[in-house]
Amino acid sequence: MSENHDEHITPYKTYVIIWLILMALTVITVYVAREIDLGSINLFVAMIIASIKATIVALFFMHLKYEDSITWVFALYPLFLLSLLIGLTSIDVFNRIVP
Amino acid sequence: MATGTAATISEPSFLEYKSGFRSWFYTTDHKRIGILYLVSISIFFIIAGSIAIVMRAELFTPESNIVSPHTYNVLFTLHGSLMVFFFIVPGISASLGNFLIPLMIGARDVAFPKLNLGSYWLYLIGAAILLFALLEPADTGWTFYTPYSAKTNTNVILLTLGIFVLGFSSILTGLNFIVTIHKMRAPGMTWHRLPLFIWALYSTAILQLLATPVVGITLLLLIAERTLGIGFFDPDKGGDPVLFQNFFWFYSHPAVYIMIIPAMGVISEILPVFSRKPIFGYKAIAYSSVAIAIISFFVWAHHLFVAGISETAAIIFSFLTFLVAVPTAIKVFNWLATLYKGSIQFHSAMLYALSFLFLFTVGGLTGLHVGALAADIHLHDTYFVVAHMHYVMIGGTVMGFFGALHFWYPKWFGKMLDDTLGKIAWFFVFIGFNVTFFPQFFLGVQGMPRRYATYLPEFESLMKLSTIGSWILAIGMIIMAYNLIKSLYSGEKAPDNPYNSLSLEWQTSSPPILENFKEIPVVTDWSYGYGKKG
Amino acid sequence: MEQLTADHVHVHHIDPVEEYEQSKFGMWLFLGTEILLFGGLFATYAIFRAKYPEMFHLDHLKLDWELGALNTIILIGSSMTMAIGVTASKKGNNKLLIIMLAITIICGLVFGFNKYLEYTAKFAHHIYPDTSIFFSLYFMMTGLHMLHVFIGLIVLLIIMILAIKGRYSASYNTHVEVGGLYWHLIDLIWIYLFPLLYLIG
Amino acid sequence: MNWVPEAASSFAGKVDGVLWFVTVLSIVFFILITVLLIYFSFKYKRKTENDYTPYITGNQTLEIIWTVIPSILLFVIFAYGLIVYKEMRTPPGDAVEVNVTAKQWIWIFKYQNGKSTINELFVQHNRPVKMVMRADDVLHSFFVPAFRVKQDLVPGMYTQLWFNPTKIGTYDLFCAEYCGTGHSQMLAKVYVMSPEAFSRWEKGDEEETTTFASTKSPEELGKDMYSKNGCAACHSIDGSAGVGPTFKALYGKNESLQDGTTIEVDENYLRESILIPQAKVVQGFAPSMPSFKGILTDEEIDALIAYIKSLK
Ligand code: HEA
Ligand code: HEA
Ligand code: HEC
Ligand code: CUA
Ligand SMILES: [Cu+2]
Repeated sequence: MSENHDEHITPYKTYVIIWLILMALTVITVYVAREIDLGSINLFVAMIIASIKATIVALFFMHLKYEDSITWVFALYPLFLLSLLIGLTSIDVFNRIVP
Repeated sequence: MATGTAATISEPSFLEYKSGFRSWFYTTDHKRIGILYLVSISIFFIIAGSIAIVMRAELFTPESNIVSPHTYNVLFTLHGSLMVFFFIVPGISASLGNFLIPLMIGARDVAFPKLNLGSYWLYLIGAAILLFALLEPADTGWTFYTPYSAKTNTNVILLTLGIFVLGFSSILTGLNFIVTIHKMRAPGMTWHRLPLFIWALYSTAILQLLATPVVGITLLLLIAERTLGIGFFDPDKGGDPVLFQNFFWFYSHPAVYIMIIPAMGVISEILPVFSRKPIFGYKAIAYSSVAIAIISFFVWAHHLFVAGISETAAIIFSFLTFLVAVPTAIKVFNWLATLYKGSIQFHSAMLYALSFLFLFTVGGLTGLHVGALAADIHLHDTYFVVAHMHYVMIGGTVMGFFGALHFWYPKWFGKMLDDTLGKIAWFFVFIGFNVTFFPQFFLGVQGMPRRYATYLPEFESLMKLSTIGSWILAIGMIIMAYNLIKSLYSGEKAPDNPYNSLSLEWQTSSPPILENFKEIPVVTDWSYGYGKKG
Repeated sequence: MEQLTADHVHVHHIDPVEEYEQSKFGMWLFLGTEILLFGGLFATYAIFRAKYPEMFHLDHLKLDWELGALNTIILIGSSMTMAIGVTASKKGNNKLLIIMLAITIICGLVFGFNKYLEYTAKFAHHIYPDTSIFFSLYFMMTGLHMLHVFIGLIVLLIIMILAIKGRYSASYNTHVEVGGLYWHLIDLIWIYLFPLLYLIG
Repeated sequence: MNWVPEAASSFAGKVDGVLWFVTVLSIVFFILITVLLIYFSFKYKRKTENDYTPYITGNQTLEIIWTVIPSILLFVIFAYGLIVYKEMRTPPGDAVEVNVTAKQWIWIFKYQNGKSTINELFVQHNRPVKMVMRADDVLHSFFVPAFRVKQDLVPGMYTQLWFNPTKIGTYDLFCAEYCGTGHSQMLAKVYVMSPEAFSRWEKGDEEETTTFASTKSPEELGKDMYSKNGCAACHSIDGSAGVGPTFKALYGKNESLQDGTTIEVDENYLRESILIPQAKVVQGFAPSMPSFKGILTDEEIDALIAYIKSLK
């Protein structure tokens, strides 16, 4: 990029803070899964935490926060398709009749 | 429209400026890459088409007498895989898209020229792998359903690996086109001035980018199933064979729109030029392409209505299937309305475009038969499906492709095609195609299953008719090939804009110069302003 | 290659700002493809986990979650150093960029080494990709991920060499940004793989 | 009109109704489009190079009309298809169960009274039957055009299908899912019998009376068995190798086996090959032949052997 381009530059400090948050979340997810063991909602909690982590990485490390809307569209649409693949396939697999 | 700069150009064209092997196989010029693709896919079309002629000959009689049943199975596997993965999916988008996108949006090249060359090389690598796969060719059908594909001792691995590599070629081409269309339009070329061909290829590119990886991983899992012994699709190991079908069609249904949307784009370009009228309902056609691209991801399991999927899933998918027919219907009616009060010229390209309307409608409407749950139970895996798919793929895509060849030929090669010969070839293709595939609808309804090397005598007369049709079709194709090759040498020199078209690609020389335009044009109007006063 | 660029005058026409924007957008598109490539495996995971919860539970206990956690820390750390490197490059601090790339690459190598240890331990216990659906998934997912780490390492290495040669500056750093995006995606996928395979099974 | 095959099940007529409905709708639209296409093409054919053409770019009302009307029609097709589908997928409670096993490339039917048949399905007129189906090796598909039924058989999973045969007669059963070399030979017959004939068959005296008490010679009987039991899918009688070795000139020949030994083909070997095929596997062939133990009676095997002996 060139001088006149108004690209956002994140200060180094932010990255370290983000890193600390990510580390904290990693500790939490390990702790929740191994020590508390919530049973059936384990998966749910773990996925929520992972998604928070992933969002943070995307927004700050990957600067998605500062990207234009079309980048957002192409970042989110694949996720939508993925949920569709999982969702609709599950509708098939778990509703089959057993004669 | 932009000001034409053509008259003043005296630079050598992209075909002439340099010659020799390296200047082609290391070129990053989108037009040359387009030609490389054109030649490659044509070769595969001829191979796969010739295989089809052998298959039809075998089916002339109920018994197997030309090839053994096993060989027949190999033949339709090769026919299907080559036609789909090597010809029709890369088809219009990689060959014509490469050539035309930068010309039509007023750019000097695609966004990533080196990546573009890389995609072509990947295509070649895929083709090379295929050659090895021919040593013991697979006999699974182009759908590679497990568990058969995991068990047969033919070479499934190499064929799927070749397709896997080809998949990445397709992904990277799509990526390149999306970026090009977003970022490289000439000044004044707003989204609503874009030619509809560009809208079509943009929609196609989305599908290429986001559907292809799923078939990639699916084929990779199949390869792992055969080599590492993993068992996602193997019931003996707790896997689920129908899961494979779900994954396969998650790509392969969108893939049928990868095949058809570019052809729809071609039609949207040819019709206005030869009716000298603006395209009717520009926005409706443009947005319906994008709508198809989005909805077509949601309908894959309509191929699985009798595969053992759950009823709930079958019902949802049948509903979504009908949803995707709506945008297509919109397009058909808009094209038809474009002809109204036009000044219609029966150029051979126009004949192909008109036959597209006619034949694709048949193909699309029979798609509704198989989309309806109760009817599909009867029709699935019969010749009805074979007829449906050839009507949309040949009657649709291939007609669009041939139309495009006849239409843009002067721009590609700087020579005019022999129009009379073109019309004669069209006549044979049109008649032959219908004679080959129309009887198959009846065969299917009567219950003739597909992928049958031998069949019951009661189907014999219709099968014979179909085979005879394939000969007429082949004659038409040979005449056409002759015309295309002959005109390269003896065709008249083409003017820059032989049809007085308004779109950008015609405003430069024929064939275009190396960097397309002397100066990047400034666009002031859309390219369909025919009949406009002043 | 020399002759190539000489042929194609237009290569020089491209404005660096445009090239930067295009490449970055292109990489985002490619990441979409990657997500769906892994998507097939995630979908497989979702379905078989729901189908065979006991198998997943018992089998996942055989994985070494401590090593997995260590690798998570390493990979997230490398993501941070990569991000710092990108910013450094944008600020024109080439030296910091090189240092950060070096740390990132070392982290990647350590990650790979740990995976190697993990795999050999599994093989020693006679656990192979065909042992069970869970381990099929484990090997396919981490294997494909490892392949991406490997490709990412090569990309970063090339970028580092070019950085040492002084190719990047505050006004030109397309490769760094784009390579960085790819590396973050590798991290992003691991963020999901770790809990799915090692923690909750 | 006989573009649809004979309708011989309770819902065949309803499926045809869907087919007809979609077809008529298609024809209407097809004619509409074709007529307009041809009419426009000739009416507005180019006359001079400078024909006047109006600058028409679209019409909102038309756009809405041809979005809404097809949408409604499409929904109607969907709903119609769905209603009939529901019926086709819901077996009545009193349906008789038949177990179907498909393997490369034969159909095996097991009835509730313990009987079992190969490549022949016997059902009673006007009595709903439910097929509980399973595949042994790869995918197959049970397809009887006359009943308008089709359902894949999937290894590792049970699928089902039902029908109520409404016409006495013999119908073709096809394997509609590609399953390898013998796919197009994986055919069977469905016999729909009157209640009397069916109960006679159930009691078991049917075959005695029809086949063995007949005047046919053992060779002729064997020939029937050969085509009826699916041997033809794998074994030719003209000398060409298929999935299995040819039967031509088989008897008396020295066959080399997988384990390197050779054996002279005699009656005992033939019998063993049919009952325990994996005991001695012929060189160059996969051990893929199904066992016919418990499926063929001794008389039938004798007849088959007599037939194989007759193929010189
Ligand atoms: C170019 C490729 C292409 C295209 C465009 C289509 C278009 C459609 N296809 Fe087709 N299809 C294939 C290629 C294609 N198909 C292939 C290759 C197979 C077989 C694969 C295999 O198994 O090997 C297949 C199989 C296939 C099946 C599975 C059949 C089976 O195996 O049992 C189904 C089922 O729903 C289906 C449906 C449709 C529908 C509803 C459309 C719709 O998009 C069609 C929409 C178009 C129209 C409807 C016509 C124009 C509209 C009007 C004139 C408006 C008025 C109409 C009304 C409202 C009535 N197709
Ligand atoms: C783009 C897709 C495409 C195209 C164009 C075609 C084209 C043709 N197909 Fe296609 N077909 C498929 C895709 C396609 N097919 C697929 C996906 C399947 C399913 C496979 C499966 O079940 O797995 C299938 C299956 C299929 C079957 C069913 C097989 C079975 O189920 O048993 C049949 C049977 O008739 C058939 C016939 C034909 C014929 C006669 C042509 C003709 O149109 C071919 C015409 C072409 C030529 C004749 C060659 C062209 C040129 C020349 C000869 C000129 C000479 C050259 C020079 C002088 C330079 N095809
Ligand atoms: C699924 C395919 C298949 C079917 C159906 C089948 N066979 Fe076979 N048969 C084979 C194969 C494969 C072999 C060779 C391997 C072996 O010996 O097991 C074989 C071998 C034989 C042999 C030994 C041949 C030799 O050359 O020594 C005889 C006899 C035989 N089959 C009889 C029959 C009869 C009788 C039937 C029908 C009632 C039948 N088979 C049905 C596949 C089949
Ligand atoms: Cu069994 Cu086809
Ligand atoms: Cu489809």
